Order: sequence, then structure tokens, then C-alpha cells
Amino acid sequence: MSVKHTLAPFSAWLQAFSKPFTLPDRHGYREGADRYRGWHINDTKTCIGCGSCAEICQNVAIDMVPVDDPVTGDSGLRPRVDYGRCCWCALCVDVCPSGSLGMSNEYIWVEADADAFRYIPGVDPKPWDSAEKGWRQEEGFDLVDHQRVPMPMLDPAERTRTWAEVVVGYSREEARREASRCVECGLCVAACPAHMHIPDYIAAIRDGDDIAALNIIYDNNAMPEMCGKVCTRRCEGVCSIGVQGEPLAIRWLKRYVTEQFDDLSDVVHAEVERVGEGKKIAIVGGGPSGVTVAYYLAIRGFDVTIYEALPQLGGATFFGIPKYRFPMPSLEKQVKLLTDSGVTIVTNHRVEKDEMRQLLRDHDAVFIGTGLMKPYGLRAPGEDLPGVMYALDMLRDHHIGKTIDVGKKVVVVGGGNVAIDASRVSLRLGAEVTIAYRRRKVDMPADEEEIEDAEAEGIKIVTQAIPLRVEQADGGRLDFIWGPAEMIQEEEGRRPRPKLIEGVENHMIVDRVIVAIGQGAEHSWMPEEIAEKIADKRGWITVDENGMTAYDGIFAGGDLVNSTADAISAIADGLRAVVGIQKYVGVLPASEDEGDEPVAIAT
Amino acid sequence: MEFQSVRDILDFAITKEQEAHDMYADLAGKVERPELQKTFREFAQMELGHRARLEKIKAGELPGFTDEAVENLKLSDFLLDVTPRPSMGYQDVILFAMKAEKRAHDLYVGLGKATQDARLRQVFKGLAQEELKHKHFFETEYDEFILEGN
Amino acid sequence: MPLGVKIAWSLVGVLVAIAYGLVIAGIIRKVMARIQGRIGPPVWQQFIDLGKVIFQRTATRHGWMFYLAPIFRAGGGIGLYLLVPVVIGVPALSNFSFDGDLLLVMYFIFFGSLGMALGAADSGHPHSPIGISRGLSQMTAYELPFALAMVAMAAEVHSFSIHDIIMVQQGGILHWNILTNPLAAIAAFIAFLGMNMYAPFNIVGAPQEIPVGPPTEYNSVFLSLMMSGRAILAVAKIVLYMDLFLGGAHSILEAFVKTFIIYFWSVFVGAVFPRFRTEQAVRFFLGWPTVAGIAGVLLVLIR
Amino acid sequence: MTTETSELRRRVQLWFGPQHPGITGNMSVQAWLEGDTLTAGVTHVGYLHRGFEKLMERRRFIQSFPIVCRICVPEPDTNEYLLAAGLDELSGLAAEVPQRGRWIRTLVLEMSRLQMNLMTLGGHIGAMAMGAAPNWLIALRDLVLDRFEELTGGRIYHMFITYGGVRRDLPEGFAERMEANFRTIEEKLPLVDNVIFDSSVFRKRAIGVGVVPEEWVDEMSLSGPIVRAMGIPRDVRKDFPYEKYPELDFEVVTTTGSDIYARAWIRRQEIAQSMDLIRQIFRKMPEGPYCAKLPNMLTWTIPPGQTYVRAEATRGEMGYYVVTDGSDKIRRVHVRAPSYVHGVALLERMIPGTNIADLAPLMVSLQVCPPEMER
Amino acid sequence: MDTKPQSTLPVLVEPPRGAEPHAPLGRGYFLGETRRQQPLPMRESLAKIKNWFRANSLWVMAYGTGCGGIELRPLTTARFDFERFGMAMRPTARQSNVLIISGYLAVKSLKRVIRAYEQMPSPKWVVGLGSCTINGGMYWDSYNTINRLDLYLPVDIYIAGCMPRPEALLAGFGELMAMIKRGEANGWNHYLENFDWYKENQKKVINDWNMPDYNW
Repeated sequence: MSVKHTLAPFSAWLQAFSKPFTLPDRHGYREGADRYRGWHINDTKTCIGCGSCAEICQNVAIDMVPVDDPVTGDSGLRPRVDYGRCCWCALCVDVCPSGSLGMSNEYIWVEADADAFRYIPGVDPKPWDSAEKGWRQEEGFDLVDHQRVPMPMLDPAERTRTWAEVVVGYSREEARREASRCVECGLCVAACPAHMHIPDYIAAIRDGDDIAALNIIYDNNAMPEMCGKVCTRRCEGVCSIGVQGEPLAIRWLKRYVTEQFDDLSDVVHAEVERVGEGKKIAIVGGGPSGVTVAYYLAIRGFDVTIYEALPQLGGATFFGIPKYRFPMPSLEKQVKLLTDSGVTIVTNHRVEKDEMRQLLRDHDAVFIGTGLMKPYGLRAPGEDLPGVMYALDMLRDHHIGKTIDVGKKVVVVGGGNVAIDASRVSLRLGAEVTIAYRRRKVDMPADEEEIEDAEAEGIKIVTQAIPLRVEQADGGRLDFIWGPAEMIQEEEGRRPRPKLIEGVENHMIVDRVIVAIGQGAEHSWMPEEIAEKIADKRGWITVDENGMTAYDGIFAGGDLVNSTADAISAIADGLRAVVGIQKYVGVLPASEDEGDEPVAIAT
Repeated sequence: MEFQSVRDILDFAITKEQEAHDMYADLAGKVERPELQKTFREFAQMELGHRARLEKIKAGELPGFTDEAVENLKLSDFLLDVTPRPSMGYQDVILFAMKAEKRAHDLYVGLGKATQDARLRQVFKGLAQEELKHKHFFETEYDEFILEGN
Repeated sequence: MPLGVKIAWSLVGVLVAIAYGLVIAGIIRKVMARIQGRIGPPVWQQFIDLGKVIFQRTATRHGWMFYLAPIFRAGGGIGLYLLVPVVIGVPALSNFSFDGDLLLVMYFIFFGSLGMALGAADSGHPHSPIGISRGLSQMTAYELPFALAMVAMAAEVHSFSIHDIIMVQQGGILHWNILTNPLAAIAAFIAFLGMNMYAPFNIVGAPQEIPVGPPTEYNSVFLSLMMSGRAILAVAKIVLYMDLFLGGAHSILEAFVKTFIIYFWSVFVGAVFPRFRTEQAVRFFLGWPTVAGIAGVLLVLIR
Repeated sequence: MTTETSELRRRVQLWFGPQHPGITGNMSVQAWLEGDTLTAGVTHVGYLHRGFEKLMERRRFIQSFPIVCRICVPEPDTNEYLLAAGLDELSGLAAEVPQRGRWIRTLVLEMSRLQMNLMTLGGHIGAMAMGAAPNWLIALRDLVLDRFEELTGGRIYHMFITYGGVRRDLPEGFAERMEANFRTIEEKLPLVDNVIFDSSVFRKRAIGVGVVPEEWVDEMSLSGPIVRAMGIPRDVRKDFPYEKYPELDFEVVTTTGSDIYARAWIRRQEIAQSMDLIRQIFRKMPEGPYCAKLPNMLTWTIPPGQTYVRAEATRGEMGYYVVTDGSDKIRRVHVRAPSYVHGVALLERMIPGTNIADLAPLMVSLQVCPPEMER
Repeated sequence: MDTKPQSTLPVLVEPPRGAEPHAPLGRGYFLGETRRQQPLPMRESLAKIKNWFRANSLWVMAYGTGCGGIELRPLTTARFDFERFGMAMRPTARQSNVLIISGYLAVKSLKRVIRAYEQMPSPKWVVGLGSCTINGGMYWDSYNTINRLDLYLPVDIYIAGCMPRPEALLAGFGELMAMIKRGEANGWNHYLENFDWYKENQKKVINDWNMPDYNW
């Protein structure tokens, strides 16, 4: 025990005369650090309710609960955090696809009641709702992949010289990589009119099980290859990854799966009971809705016959969609599956009034899916001049193999998908094409992607151009005269209407004027007593929640019914009718839902 | 034609509405398609409604014509005239109705110009406005549903 | 002064002494907190603790010896206090000093611990007997230098009366025993470290080893008795030291200052050292402090 | 039960823990006494068992990160790093971890070592009932925790190192604030030295007490400060360099004695070493991204494989044996925790002959971390 | 408000497994408090004084049951210094008033905690620290931990966090003190009144129940 070692410890008394370490505030409260992980905050306006936070939370601390005032277009759910589970790892914040979730730097919460530590950030008001500081998402650390695997496409210059498909399609590797971006939120399922099981088949693709993926797809889509190529893909519009990055290429993934198999009959095995043996169903119109009804009833053992006026099934997807988007073999593949499933197909056969009456007598139910086949006229002076043609007619003639002469220069009137298709077909037939559209480019009903492709291929788009009249010009050509329009917004939320600016007339000398302004129903084949009951003034047909019209035993679907003019809605109508028909013929209890397989329709 | 009073004018207008109704009712019997028959009957009913409105104004139950601005899409200005046929389609039906309303509107505008009495002119202006409103109804229908892709 | 009045005054003195003991403990807690870099509890915290403990319900049942132990403890403290005069000339605080009280004092210092030993052993908790055995070993060890210092004092004045010892030291600081017989004082003050249970000699209640030693099982009123017993024992001991070595006190203020200094001495050492093991502590006391005590006695005898 | 132990059990039996201030956590030691000497001791664990290795088998890779840091409460970062390193290696992401990410990982590991050592050093003397030094040292450790809070958003559980790098970049002015904290720490450390290494009582209590014989090192696979206190320079940072340690300039601290004092001395030196390393890291750290581009964490799968990764925790060699099977979850994890060796096997072997008062200092100096033993 | 209504607690257990308390409830040594009376005005003010003393001298049982123990060290030492508020760590259950359940409880720990809790003299309080005590926290699906602490012990106050920082702990203890002063922290009474229920729950998870059934 040396003197040094006895005396040295007494230097500790120096501390008694210096400042204590104790924090001065009586309650020891300090503001949390700038990126402290404290209580959750959520911007409910930008939150889309995708549930990725709940998915990544390893403690199951986050539940998605319905809130009173959801913003339209999301799931209507918001995360509720249970601080009896949370571990403040902030993975939920980092994964949040919309970037709405954050954490404040507040950290004191004391309660006597264990059940009080549960709240919906942003909905239940809390003192820290407006906290500026705290843990937020940061560039450079993403738990989800925001970048889409690029889709290989033909070069625009290349495309116009050939009818080959523009989109090349993913390879297996690319598809698996793209599929692994999915966060499985399921917002797409709600957005898809047919409520396809999108996350499920994407998961199957990711796991490399293409057969399973195809079967999941066939759960509620009988024309998936068509959808994989030309769907309007509302699913991608709501995709949660798309909020901060590029949405998942759901359509291309579906396309990838369907392209993997040359003969679907070997692969698709629907596991359903054949409840419909002995029941006969007639389907008028072989478009997507009709095909859907036919397929799902046929696999249930119904005796199904499709009557189609054109030489091929497919309806608008056959005669309307050009082959560089939807090649013939793809369609034939799907029709073959239909045949293999036992559907009788009668093509080149137009049902007329008496036959329709006969069909009703012979069958347990009849489904009408004739679509909107009659183009609306231009109704401008000169519309009956030779050289003015209708896009629908032209596309149909082209697809059934007729030769079409479009001359050197073409103007297409209209801005829908039909107009774009007609333009691109004309382009490939060797013409120089201009699109004249009454409204602005943003108002065009055609797919944005289509418009971009068309422009890339060299199609000019003239907007706010109101066709006034068509006159005969020299050399058998036509003088297309149009006036400029101004856009007026009459009601909030509706698309603005064009209004002619009088006094100005523009001329365009062309060989052909192709009209694609719109199309309506054509019911001349329908017996009056039926039309009287089911059709409204515009020719549209109203159906109930089972897809049945006001006429007992007649079901309807497709463009006739839903007016959205896209294939997936038609398929959804078909699915609804499948359930409805089964209930109608008594093989399915009327009150109960069928369950989720294979026809799942959310009410 | 001479109009002495507001009453006269309204009586005239009521007659006009009645005529329109009769015409639509007549057409409803002539077209082939049942759904368009319904459409014409609907239009006829609409004209009856207009007539009832004018009668109420005449009886003083309604204050008069509102002065709200109505947008003129001018669709009827450059589109073709339509002759009613039994096989006409919905596009033509709307177009026909639109043109009919435009004609009525033009009539009141013309009458208004020919009238010296400022008060009566006001009434004609109001009636023209009414017809413009009806026309606008059809024009929006045309714009929205017929020219869907354009 | 009639005996009755004196007894009454003494009882008041006991209460004051307990309060003083608590205050001084509170101050020490505060000082200890400061050296640890903390702010520390309020000075009156000991009173709150005592009050809280009194208002507790007990939930223990043991043999009757268990309940007697706190009484022994408090009794030892009070007995010791009543024997040592606090302030000379203030009748209320001069207590019952008599010839030979020094012997009784040494007994009373033992008394509480012995009672504790009996009671704590009855609690059945293994920490209690281990703590008691540690305490008694250490006590035996520090009693040796302490007793030697006492003997030196008694030999100096040829009396076993504390009052006599105080009287000898009157007349200035140079007459204080701490200066007249520094060796004995050193022995006594080292023993005081052991007596006061501060580091490095806090082996009885060592929480890291045998939490918290003998009083492990005590709570509620019994714990409060022990707390006040401990407070008054501490006061009695420092008053005794003041009387023996610092010449007693003539005013309350003087008593306050002197006792505080004595008490602080143990804290001064205790705050900066860790704890000895039991056998290290025993060996320590039997080492040079004992030698110093013997030297102190010899110093008196030689003189 | 052998005759010998049944003989022992007739002696006084004393339970240390689980509720006992002298035990370094929630575990207990059942001991038998003869006088003041423990003649035998049995460790009892299971008070903290949560089944982490099992829980990880049903969580996605990213979800395991919040779990592993709970394995050793006072020093979570080594666990995070090891899981990240193991998965990096198995998934092939290791090549993509950016340099800055690796530097920040090293920084976090050193900060973690620093704070742990500060606390343990206090524990050495705290276990001998000297209150002041632990108070100061834990207050100083808090300064490091403040920096952790600023860097990672959490005080104790950082959940900061992930595969591919780390979760955030350094905040503005981080190095300066760290330097200011270091100055405070360095200012106080001489005082700490005075009351610990220069204290006669501490020397009496610590020198020659709790000596671990050198033969036990390989027999029991000891590591960390226990081994370095015998003069064997064994340190994973040097022997199997990982992250940026090869680029840092440091020597393995060793001393001789192999007793409590020597181990405390090792920790004291490592505090200084950590501060030096952190200063070096700040000097050498390049700019750039801090994390590789991560795949979608909700669906990520790692091809089948297995690996053993190791790192130097403050307590010794920590290792993770990770097996993946191609799914999105870990197939098996085994955590090689130094405390298990030191706290169960070594401690039981050292108890006979130990004084009752020396058990707590012994446990601190072996740095027994119960949650790590139980996982 | 003195107790949580029984109905809010989820019933975990089926009928008791047999083992009855060895003394009938209500006839124990110190069970006066279960026979509750209408407090007289005088008693009420006395209770206020008692509660003031109790609130300002909380002795915390030094038992770090889980991860949360790590934040108790800064709390008790210089940086946050809870002794300022009259609190102190007591190493023995007999002298403690507050039992901090610092995080998750393994079943084996639960047994010791119950033992310790029952040894503590009334009035006593339980503070649940962190998510784990509220609803299982990180270890909600672990086979060896309990999820809800209030099924086994009456918890007076919860502090959310994982881990709650020392500042949050101070706030929690401040709230506990306020509750004690208001006379609201009555978990210990709740325990007495629903003793059978708690015992059933405890025995449901603790399979090797070899402790005496204390009758308070």
C-alpha cells in the first residue's frame, strides 16, 4: 500500500467541484436527434394504403385498418401502429412506397392502460403530428426497387416496315427480375376490373413456376395473352411502386407467362366441379366477354355455343387490334384452348331476330356480347365522298384479308385507340399519316404508350382540330377542312369540351379521310320485344349485379354494358355473367358467393 | 306576326313546344328500333316539360327566365342536317333534336330582332336562351357520347 | 434540575438527535452524489424515506426475535446517545454522564449489533447471517484499536467518565486529545471508518455481494426503527468522538460543526475507495491501527 | 450427482441472482459456501431465452436485423454487422458494398466498442462498490450514445448496418461533435485512472484475483480481453481482418497477469485505442454512396449456401454461422457468442476458491452478457 | 378509478388447476386493505399525506429482467440521476416499492418476478417498460416469453418505447408519482381483489409451479 496509491484516489473529490453530468432540465427532457426514430407520423393524403409497412414489420405491429375518409383510388386502409409490438426499426418508413410514413423525434408516451398504445398515424390526432424532425426516407437507401426492367422493343424505324410485333417480350431472367420488384400490396387486384390475382401470379413467376402462374392467371382471365399485350392496365396505374418509381410491368409479366407455352391445353388445368352438365348456353358475339363466359362455363361442364359473325373469335381484339400488337397466332392459341374445353364455335354466322328467339327457347340462358360495332358518322358535308372511310371498317377489312388502298396521305379523325390503330396500320400500308383530334393530347382516350409509339413511328398529331367538311380536290384527292378549337371547362372534374373558333379554316389535301370518332351499338338483329326491354336510348344494355338484363335469361356484357371499351372490363363482365348464369340455372346457390376460385369478383 | 303582349308571346311559345312534342311523338311511332322509340318518347316528354314551365311563367308562378350564361358548343352549326328516317340511328336522333332546338332558338332570336318593344324583346331573348339551353343539352350528349373518340 | 424534567429533556434530545442524524445522512447523500457527478436527492430525502417506510404495510412473518432486533438496534443507539453529553452547559443536551460511562458506552456500541445478530438470524434469509458474521468479524477487528484509544483516554484522565475527559480538554484547541495523543486519535478515527460502514469497510450490507446484509428481510415499521436507530447511533458515535477527541462542545453550533467534520471524515475516505474483502478489512484493522492504539496507550503510560 | 458435489451441497447454499445487483444481468449462480469462500458454483441461464435463432428462421432477411441487435443488449452493432456480412457474402452483394458504407460500418463498430468498454470499465470498480467512477463512465458513455442517436436514430438499438452497407450517411458536422465528446472523455479519464488503477484498495482486490490459466485458452476456446490479458495478441481485427481494419493503424493491446486488474487495464487501453481508430476513420473516409442498390426486400431470396463470419466484439470473438436455402428466409443461424464460453463454462470453472466478494468483479471482468448466452 | 374493470382483461385461462391458496383469501396476516371502507374525511387527508410520502420516496427493485435494464444504468447514474426525485435502487424485494419490468419476460423470469412482487410490501407498483410488456413486442411469437404482462401482474403504468429512453423513464416515473399522489395507482389492490384470477393465469404459463401460494 504505497502512498501514491493511497492518496491518488482522493483526486476524485475534484469532480465534486466541477459541473455535474446531470442534464439541467428537471425532467431530463431533450429533443430527439434530427433523425431520431420516435412515434410514427403519416401523411394520409399521400398514403395509398398499400400495406407494405405492415408487410415488412416483423412484429406485426402494423395493421391496415379502414378509415372514414379515404382518398379515392387507394385501398381505403391506413396503417395502425401498435406500440405494444413496435421495435422502432423504421423499416416501415424506409420501405414505404409512397414515402408518406415517417417518424417524429418525439419519444415520450406514458399510459396506465395497455390498450392505449394503438393509433392510426395521421388520423388520430397526436401532438407530434406536425413534427419536422425525425426519421424519414432518404435517397440512397431503398428497400424496394424503383426501376423497371426495360422492355426490349423494335426500333421505330424498323417497325413501320414490317408487321412484326413491336414489343419483344421479357426473357425468363428479365421476367423474374421484374417480378421480384412486387411488394404484393394487392392494390392492383382491386383496380383490375377482373380482379385478377396479380400478386399471386407474379410471385409464381418470381419463383420460376410459370405453369402455376399461368393457371393463376387463368383463374379469372380466359384471354390472358391478349391482355398481356394490349390491356389498358389500370393495375399499373395504382401500383404502389409507381408512386416514387416506375410501376411494376404487370402487363408484360402476364405476357411473358402466356408466351412461354405454345399449347395451353397441356398446361392449364382448371380445378372446378363440372356442375353444369346438361345445361345449354348460347353466346352471341365472340368478343372477350363472350369468350370468357364460354370458357368458364365450358370447364364447368356446360354445353356452350358461340355465334360469331366474323370468321374468327376475338371480337374487337380480333378485328380492331392490329397484328403488330396482337399477332394472330396468339389469338388462335387461346381459341384452341376454348375448343379443347368443349366450346362449340360457329363463326361467320350472324344471328338474326328469329334465330335469337329460337336460341332463347333452346337454351337455358343466352349471353349477348356483341359490342359496339357501328361507327358513328362524321356528319359533316362531304362525308359520303369516296375516300372517306371508317376506321372500324378499314381495320376489319384489313384483318379479314381484304386489300386496302390508303393512298399516299391519310388524315385520321379521332383520338382513341381505334384512331391510333388505324393510323399505325395506314402507316404500315405505306401512307403518311396525320391525326386530327378535337381536344388536347392529354385528353386523348388512347393509351399514352400508344400515342408515344405512334409519334415515334412518325405519325403527326394535330390537336384541337374540329373537322368542318370534306371537299373534292384535284386529282381525286380530298380537301379536309378543319377549324381550330378552344377548350372550355364547363364542370369541374369533366374533361373540357372543344369549342369551334369561327372564321378560321385550315385545309389539308389528303387521299383518304379515316373517321374514328366513336362507335355505337347496332341492334338491328335483336328482336324488338327483347330490345324494348333491355336496351336504352344509346343502345346500351343495363344489367343487374349478376350480369342479367331485364329480360329473363338474357345476360350481357362487354362494351355494350360498361362503356369503358376495354377488353379487361369486358372480361370482368363475362366473369360476372358466369356467376350469374350459374345462379340462374340453379347450379349455384343464389344467395351465396361462389368463393374465390376460379371466378373471383368483388362486388 | 304581331305580338301585343307578353302573354301573346308565351302563348306562341307554348304552341311551339306543343308542336315539337307532337312531332317527336309522331316520330316515335315511325322509327324501327324500339330503343329509339323510347328515345323519342322521352324527347316528347321533355317538350311537355318545357311547355309546363312556360305555362307556369305565364301564370306568374315562376319569376321568369333566368339569365344564366349557356355555353354554345356550335356543334349544330357545321354538322349536316338530318332527315328523319325509320332506320335512323342514335347519332342522327341527337343531331336531329339538336338542329330542331337550334331552329327554335334562331326563330326567337329573329323575332326578338324584329320587335321594337324593349320589354317584349327581353321576353324573346329569354325564350331564345331557353332553347339554347335545350340545345346545349343535346350538344353535350353528342360531344360526350357520340364523339367519344374524338 | 429535577430528574423528571431532565428525562423529558433527554427524550426531546433523542428526537432531535434522530432528526440530526437524518439531516446529516441527507447532506452526505447529496455530497456523495456530487462527487459522482450527480445532483443528488434533496437534503430532507431521509425524512421522506422514513415516513414512507412507516406508512408501509409489512408482509413478513418471522419469530419474535426478528421483531426485537430493531428494538435492540434503536435501543443501542438511544442508550449510547443518552450517555454522552452533547453540549456542555446546556442541561437538555448534557444527558446522563456518570463515572464509568465510558465502559457502558463501549458496550452500547456493541449492543445494537448483537441484537441485530440475534434478530437477523431469525429472518431465515441466508444473506442475514452472512452479513452478521461479516459485521461481527469486522467489529471485533475495529474494536481493538477503538478500545485501545479509549483506554488511552481513560488512562490519561484516570477516569472512566466522559465528562471528565471533556473537562480535561478545556482551554483551547491545544488541549484536545487529538493533539495531545495523536496516536490514539489515529487509531480511534481509523476504527471510526469501520464503525460507520463507509467504503472500504462497508462489507456488511454490500449490495454487490449479499444484498443488503442483515436487514434484508426488514421493512415497514421495523425498517423505520432501524433507520432511526442507525441515525441516532451515528449521532451518538460522532458526539462521543467529539467529546473524546475534540474537546466537546459549548454551543449547539460548535457541536454541529465538530460532529459534521467527524462524520465527514468517513465520507471523505468512503467516497473514493472500493470495498475491502472481509479478511482484508480484518487484517487492516489488526495491522497498523492497532499498533497506533497500543502506541497511544504507551504514550500515556510513558508520560 | 457425484459424491463430491453432494458433499458440497451440505454446505451453505447461496443463490446469486437472478435478482441480484452483483450479477451482470438476468442470470443466476448457485453457489456453495465455506466461510467466505465459494467451493462450487453452477450457473443457471434461461431467464432471458427468447429463441432468436428460431425466430429468425421465420423472418425475411431484412426482418432479422431488428432481432439480432437484441442478442447483446449493450453492444448490438457487432451482431448487426455479422448478420449483414454473412448475408452479403452468401448473396454476392459483398462486392457491391460501397467503400463509404464499409467505413461507416467500421466506425459504428468502433463506437460500439468504445461505449461498451466505458461501461464495463466502470463496472469493474462498481462491482467493488465504488460509486463515483461508474457514474462518470456511464455518463461519458452517454456522450457516445448521443452520437449514436444522431447517426442511427436510436440510442441503444441502432439497427443501422444492413446488407449492402448502412442505412444512412453521416450527418453534417458529425466528426466535429464526436471530437468534442472525445475531448470530454479524455479530460475525465485521468481521474478514472486515479480511482481505479491507482487505488490501493482496487489493486488489493484485483491483482492476482481471478487468474485464468493459460492452458485453458485453447481448451475452452477463450478469446478477447481475457486472452489478451495473458499476453497473447489474439484479436479477430488483426487475425482475420474484416471491413476497413486492414487499412487502420493499430496494435493489439496486451498485458500480462491474466487477473481482474489486467483485464481492466486492457479495457482502459482499448478505450484509448477506439478513440484513436475513430479519428483515423474520420480522416480516411472517402465520399460516395453508403449503401449498394438493394433489391426488393420483401421478396429477396438468397441462393443456398453457408458461411461462418467472425468479428471482434468487446467480449471476444463473435461469430455467425449462417445457412440459406434459396428461400427468402434464413435456414439456420448459429451465434457463437463469447459470453457463452466465458459466462458459463469458464465462470463455473473459476468459482471454486473464489471469495464471495470477488464473484461480482469476476463476472464483470469476464464481461458476462446474459442475453448473448441465451439468444 | 382504482382498478381496471375485470372485463377488459382477456380471459386467458380455463378453470384453476386445483392448487388452492393455502390460506383462505381475506384471512391472511395483512389483508386489512381488501376490506375496503368508505374513507372518512379525516382518513382521506391522512391518505393524502401518506401518498405524498410514498410518491416522493420510490424505491425501485434492482432487477433488470430484460433488455430494458440497459437504460436503467444511465437513469440511475450521473446523466439522468433519478435520485433527484427521491428514487433509489433497492437490492431486496422486501424494501422495494416499485418493480420495473424492463422489457420482455421469459417464463422462467416471470416466476421469479412473481415471487419478488409478492415479497414486496404494499403499497407497491409495477412499471411496464417498453413494447414487450404491453403486447409482446419483438417477442410476440417467441415460445418462451409472455406477451401481455397485465395478465400476470397488475401494471400501474406503461412506458412505450423499445427501449424507452431515460428521459421517457423519468416522465413515466413522474406520471407514476402523480398517480400515487392522486391515489390512482392501485394495482396492488387490484392484485389482491383478483388474486385467484392472477394466480390462474400465472399457473397457466408456469408449468413447474413449486412456490407456495401466498395468500395476499
